[in-house]
Amino acid sequence: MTLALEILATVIMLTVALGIYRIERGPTGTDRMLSAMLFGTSGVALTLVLGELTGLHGLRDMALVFALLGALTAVAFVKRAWGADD
Amino acid sequence: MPWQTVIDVITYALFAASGFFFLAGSVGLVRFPDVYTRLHALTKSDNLGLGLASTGLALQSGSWIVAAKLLLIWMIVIVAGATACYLVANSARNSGIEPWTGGDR
Amino acid sequence: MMGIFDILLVGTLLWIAFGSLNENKLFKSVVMFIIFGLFMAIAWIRLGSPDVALAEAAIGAGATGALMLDAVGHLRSRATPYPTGHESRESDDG
Amino acid sequence: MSETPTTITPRERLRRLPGRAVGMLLVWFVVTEADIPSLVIGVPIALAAATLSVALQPRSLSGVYLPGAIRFARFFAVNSVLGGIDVAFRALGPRMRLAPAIVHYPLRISGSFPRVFFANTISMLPGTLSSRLTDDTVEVHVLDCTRPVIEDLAKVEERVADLFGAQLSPHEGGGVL
Repeated sequence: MTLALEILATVIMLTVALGIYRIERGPTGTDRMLSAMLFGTSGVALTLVLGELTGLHGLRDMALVFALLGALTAVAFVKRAWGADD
Repeated sequence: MPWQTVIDVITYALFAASGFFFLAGSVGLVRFPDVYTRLHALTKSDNLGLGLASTGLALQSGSWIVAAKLLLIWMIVIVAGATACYLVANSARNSGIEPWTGGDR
Repeated sequence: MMGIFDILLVGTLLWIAFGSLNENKLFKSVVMFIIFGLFMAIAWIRLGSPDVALAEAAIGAGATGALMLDAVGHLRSRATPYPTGHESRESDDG
Repeated sequence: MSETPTTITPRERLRRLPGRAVGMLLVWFVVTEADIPSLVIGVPIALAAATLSVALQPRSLSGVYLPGAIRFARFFAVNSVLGGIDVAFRALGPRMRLAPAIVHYPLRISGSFPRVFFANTISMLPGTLSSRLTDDTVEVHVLDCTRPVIEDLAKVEERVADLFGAQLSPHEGGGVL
């Protein structure tokens, strides 16, 4: 089971590295923000998997923080910084 | 077949599917042509990937309360994701970003 | 297997760090900074300190990220009416 | 169920308090992973949160109809999996089969909360993404306009109405922009 968890963590990390391409390319600020939202979800999954792997069960609380932060950043972006990159 | 083996096999399948959907979400984010189609890839594929991974972890944990907590985390991600997705799509519409409609690709 | 994970994590972190510094596009730097916070939190987990990771995620990525997005928005709304930035000094003081 | 949302009376707020408090306490219990000593803090916090949430509630929410909720949960689980599979194969296929369009869908359910809930549900289901919610229509971005989108949306709307225990009139109108 440990190996399966490690492979899953590596795959998620790989997809994240793939997503950074979208921040580099743009073209608009919205596209860049989408990658940040993607990493919110991937961050939750990664934290849960690492928590199971290392036996640190407090990491489930951290996954909750990640989940809430994704929404917070999206709202801050839409309300405050919309169109800042045009 | 012992019970633990059955659970392990199901968990492997869930993890494999979860990795597949995370990969598909990122590939969609890179390949899709405009903001709206990328949002599709982001909300659906990634939330499903997270759901499958947390189901697998819940099976492995073997405790009801942990399974409930993982379900709660997933539900929070879904609600937050759907709301954020609507906000971004709505702002994009209001600021006049036109959806891509086929053609040059 | 975790060796590959760690190499990917460090590589990604360095890439994001350079991306957030070495860029004249302000908004891109801010997004890179937010993502840097998220990945630094993952790195803290790998280093075995979940408490620091929690603080990093909440403060580094969340609060500072939202403040910086706000700041970028303000900069833009300031910048639009005064394209050059020189003539605006009197009207700002008065 | 077709009355417009009205302001909520203090008595109604008070009536909702116990249920809300039990819900908050349940969330606390799950988040702390059944840590009994932490209830010393958890019970007052849950009560305070319930009071605050009832006091700040702007309008009357529609009540949830339990059998409908179970049907909705099943429908949502199956269809969100289908939605993920659908978008995954579109992204990974050698030729991306995309035919995006904006569709206007006239809403039949009433009440602000059910409508917002419906708009958010749309975003999680195969090939649809709500992009604007106005007084009586919702604007949906669809990935593939060759599919019978309006019929699918009507089905989803019936499920959401069932969740809130409402009946809908037969569907008419709407179309691709």
